[in-house]
Amino acid sequence: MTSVAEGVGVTATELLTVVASRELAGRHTVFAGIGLPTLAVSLASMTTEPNLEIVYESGVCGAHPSHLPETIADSVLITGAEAVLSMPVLFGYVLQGGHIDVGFLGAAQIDRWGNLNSSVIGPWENPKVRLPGSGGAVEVAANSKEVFVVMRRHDARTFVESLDFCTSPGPDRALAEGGRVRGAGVTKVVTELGILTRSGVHDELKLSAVHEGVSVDHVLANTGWDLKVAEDLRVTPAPTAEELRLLRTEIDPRRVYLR
Amino acid sequence: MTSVAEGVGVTATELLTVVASRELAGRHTVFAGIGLPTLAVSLASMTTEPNLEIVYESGVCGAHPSHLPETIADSVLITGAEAVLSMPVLFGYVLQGGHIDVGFLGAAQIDRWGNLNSSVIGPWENPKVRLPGSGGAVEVAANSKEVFVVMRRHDARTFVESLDFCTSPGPDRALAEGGRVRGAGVTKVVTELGILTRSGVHDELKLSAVHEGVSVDHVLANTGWDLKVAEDLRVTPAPTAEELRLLRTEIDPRRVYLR
Amino acid sequence: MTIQASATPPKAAPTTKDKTLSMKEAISRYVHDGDVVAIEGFTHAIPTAAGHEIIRQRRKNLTLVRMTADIVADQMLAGGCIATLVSSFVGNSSAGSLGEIRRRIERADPEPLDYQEYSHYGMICRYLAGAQRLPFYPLRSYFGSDLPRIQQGMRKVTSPFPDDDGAFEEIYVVPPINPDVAIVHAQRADRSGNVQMWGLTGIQAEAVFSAKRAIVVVEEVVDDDVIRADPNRTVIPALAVDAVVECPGATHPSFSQGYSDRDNDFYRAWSGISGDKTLLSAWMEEWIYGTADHTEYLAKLGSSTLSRLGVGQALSGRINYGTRLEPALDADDHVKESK
Amino acid sequence: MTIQASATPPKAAPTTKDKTLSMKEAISRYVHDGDVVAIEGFTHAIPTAAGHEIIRQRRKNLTLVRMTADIVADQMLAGGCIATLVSSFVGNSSAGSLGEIRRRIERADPEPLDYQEYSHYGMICRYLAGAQRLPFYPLRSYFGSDLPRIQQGMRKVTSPFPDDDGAFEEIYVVPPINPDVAIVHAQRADRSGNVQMWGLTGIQAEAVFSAKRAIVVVEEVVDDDVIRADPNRTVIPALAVDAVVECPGATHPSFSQGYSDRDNDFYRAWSGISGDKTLLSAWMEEWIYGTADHTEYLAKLGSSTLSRLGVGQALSGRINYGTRLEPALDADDHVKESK
Repeated sequence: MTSVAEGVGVTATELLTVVASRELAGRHTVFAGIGLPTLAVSLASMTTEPNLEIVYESGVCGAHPSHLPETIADSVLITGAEAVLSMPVLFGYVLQGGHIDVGFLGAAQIDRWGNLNSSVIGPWENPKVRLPGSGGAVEVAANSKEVFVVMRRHDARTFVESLDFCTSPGPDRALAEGGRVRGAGVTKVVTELGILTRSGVHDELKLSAVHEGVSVDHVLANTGWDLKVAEDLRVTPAPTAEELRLLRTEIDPRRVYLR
Repeated sequence: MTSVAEGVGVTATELLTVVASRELAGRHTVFAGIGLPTLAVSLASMTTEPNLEIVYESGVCGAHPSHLPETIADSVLITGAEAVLSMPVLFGYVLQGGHIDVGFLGAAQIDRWGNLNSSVIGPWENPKVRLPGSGGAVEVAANSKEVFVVMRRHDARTFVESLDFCTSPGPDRALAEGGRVRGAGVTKVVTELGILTRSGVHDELKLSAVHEGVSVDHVLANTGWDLKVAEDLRVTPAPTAEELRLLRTEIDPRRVYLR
Repeated sequence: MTIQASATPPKAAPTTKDKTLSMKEAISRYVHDGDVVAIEGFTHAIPTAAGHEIIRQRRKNLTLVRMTADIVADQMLAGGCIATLVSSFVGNSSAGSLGEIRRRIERADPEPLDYQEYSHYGMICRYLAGAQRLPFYPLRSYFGSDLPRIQQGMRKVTSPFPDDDGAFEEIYVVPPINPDVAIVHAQRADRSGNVQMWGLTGIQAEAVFSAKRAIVVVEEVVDDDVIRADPNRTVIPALAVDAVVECPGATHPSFSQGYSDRDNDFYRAWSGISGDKTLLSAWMEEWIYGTADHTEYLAKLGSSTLSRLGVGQALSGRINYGTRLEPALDADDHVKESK
Repeated sequence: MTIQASATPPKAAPTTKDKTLSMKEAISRYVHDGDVVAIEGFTHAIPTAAGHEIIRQRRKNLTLVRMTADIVADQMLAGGCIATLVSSFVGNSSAGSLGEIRRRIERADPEPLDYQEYSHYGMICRYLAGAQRLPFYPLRSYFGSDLPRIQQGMRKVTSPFPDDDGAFEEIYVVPPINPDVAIVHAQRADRSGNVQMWGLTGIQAEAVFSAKRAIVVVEEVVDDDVIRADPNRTVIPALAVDAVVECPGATHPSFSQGYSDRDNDFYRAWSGISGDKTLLSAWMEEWIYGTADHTEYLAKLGSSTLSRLGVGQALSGRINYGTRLEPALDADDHVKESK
């Protein structure tokens, strides 16, 4: 693979997608929503991990859609799929049953331990903003072997010292309450500025890579806690020409999600 | 309906079937096995209760078999059925969910409270005879609105003062252990000698009818406990000509189960 | 010769119960003020038309139970029907926001909403407990979450069985949901209520089994033979169903696999409509109060929209359920063939 | 124009995993001495051939988990494979008795059997707990029964939620089953292990999900297209399956809906065979040790028996999964058609 001129014409979404796809090497079963995670899984299945399988929260396994799906429940995901599962089977047998290697999540707020808030901004009882809530995020966080988080916006209001509300806890909070822990919790956070990583229980998120042209100071200034920086901090390798070609011409040529 | 000459040519199975079918008037959903209970349901649906629906322990609802089924899982019960349910749905949602009016059970031993033994003769740890065990009988007993028991053999070894082992308890034993009670337990026992009935919690089985030609003393001598006799004890009305015609010519003309 | 090879079939109980009702009748008969109403369908097969009829009949003080509280929930709130919302996701799918729900929760405008927040699997387990008439259902969620702090329906139980280390694990449990009525949508049913559904089947069967009464809205009421040709396709058996309502297109703007596609334009437009109280009020007047029933609603939607949402054909294969090959019948067949 | 109307499909991950194995390979690789082995199939679709291969490979000290311990269990006991039996029904269906199981339990002949007695729903709940990786599963059985007295796997838990009277209900719970390997049978699967099953589906999906490894025996391995034409027919998705074994007729003497019927003559004969140790031993020698694999077993059974068990055709209908009608593609189609 040849490298393209760094960053030239590469959008934030393309970069995030490429970075996320590389992190999927070695994983097999991914629980993800539509949009960037789907693009990342598609790209990974063409590059680093041909055996990758995506399971949608709607219950679809082994989708072979005729059109780019617009939601996790798009009718084109069902026609031609390998299996459609009921909710009790999907959440109970597949996810809680321990079959998911990587769960993709988004959130309005994240803290240094990878705890996530998708419920409210402000106090729960009297919120400034009512967000969608957990959906399956609590379950994805509790039961996936590891969790990848994609956060487009990286600033001190999203990367916070203290969550307004903890919807989906990482393993450290679960342990503190006496719970059993099954997975590592959030291990990767991919943002517009760089990559944060965390090895698992008792570890906190560290800055492990910054994207081309982004300074460490800029990341630290936009993180609401005293973010640690990995000793082997890298600059995110730029997308290769082949990665961009696949994304732009094979996966999402009409830029539905790359917009 | 005209009455046939009492007992002439009427087999024990025919009599038991007819008696059981009459008791189904007013009930809608029956959980039953193959054999006499199926015949009774078929007969009832042609006489006293056209809306009767039978649910088989194998998961079949609304069977329309092309041939007389030999087991509760016979392939002819599935082809043409209205629904086939998985075991968790059948036992969890339908039976424990409270949708069964009458459950049919058999047993090796029964006591005065309608408690049933289908596990062992002798001590459980070192049985003289190992019987099949509960199957779904514990659940049928606990969750049906009422239970009908058909016992071909009526003697002091089957109608016992004290069970060798209580596999499927009635509500009184359940209450004594602090359990919640949902149904009446055994309300009818149809035997080769007569009919025993019980109104529900805290009531014991009473002899409510003897078949033509059977004396009360004979029943009492063949019951292992001090059986009470109903004040309005009847002689079981003989099968009508129409009931026998339906059984013999429409339901089981080859006498597969009527044998 | 085997026994079954020569026996004549017993007659099965006739399917005499006709449970078909119009939407108006079904809502009028089975949904009452103050009821707990579960309306399910996870993005797919949402019985929106039933929600509209509840609004038209001006039901009040309902508790709406719905995993994904989306457009139909926002509409029912706007119609003043809902006092309590039990849900695990409040959002207009991936297409934007729900104006009425947000105003109710964020500003108690026009009145407060009792909002009961769960997670998806928490809701699923509540339905599972409800369907099985259990006092609780265990799940591996909530340790470390703030949800149990604001939600009385998440409590801990200690397992009575030791694990490999001899310890007795604690686990969260949720209580059952037993709605007064559940409303779901499916592709087809017979008149007695054997329901066949394909595509995403979600939590619909559990919602129906958990409820005291159940209304199933279908694209088509079909002949008994259609159902009986494929009994494994029956997701909900008749014994759990109280009313069958034939209402083609009842899911708009959501979709019905193999019948109509999702109206993404409508989803995208809803944020704008519901975000503005005047627009929302006008929309409700025009599309719900201003239509007598779903037939009028669809007519108003118009043929160009409906044809845009039409779908093509991708047929399943056929499977063989098999028949018993009976010597006696074979002999008869030979006789027939030789005639 | 809607977004999806003009987008090109993303490529899905290719289905490259071929999990097909011969029965010999599958048993050799996935069933080990001392394992907990679940073999399910409730009268229908019992993978008897897998039990026979376990006997041929002389596995020892297994714990057999099987709701209805019937002929295949009796045979595996006679083969000396089983030390512990976990079951809710020990009987030869409605056709008689199981000689070997009864000798083992009643007379410890030739050796004692550790027999763990449950009820059907108790077993179902143990699989449900296993599939969901729960420490226990609640059920409304066992109050007043003697079973909890002889069975450590039935214990009580108090609900943390008050009932309508403010009381906290006690309820029995059972522990999970998590077999080392589950073996089930189905009509068909693709090479990667998407399993389609019809007729009685029993507890097979839960058995597979509860297990650490899973072998699915099928009548036919089919092309991917067959499976993908009807995704709702997939009862077990590939992610839960380790091995797919194509073995037509593997269920004899039980049946496989639409493929072969039940051999009732064999069921009736089994009481006599298994009731007599000499007859049983001769039968095992002739039919199991004396056959190299299931192909030889079926050949020995003979064509007249196999044709007696053949079934006729009762085809399901076809349903429409639908396709998206896309203007852009329509335009292309017109171009193609006009060429």
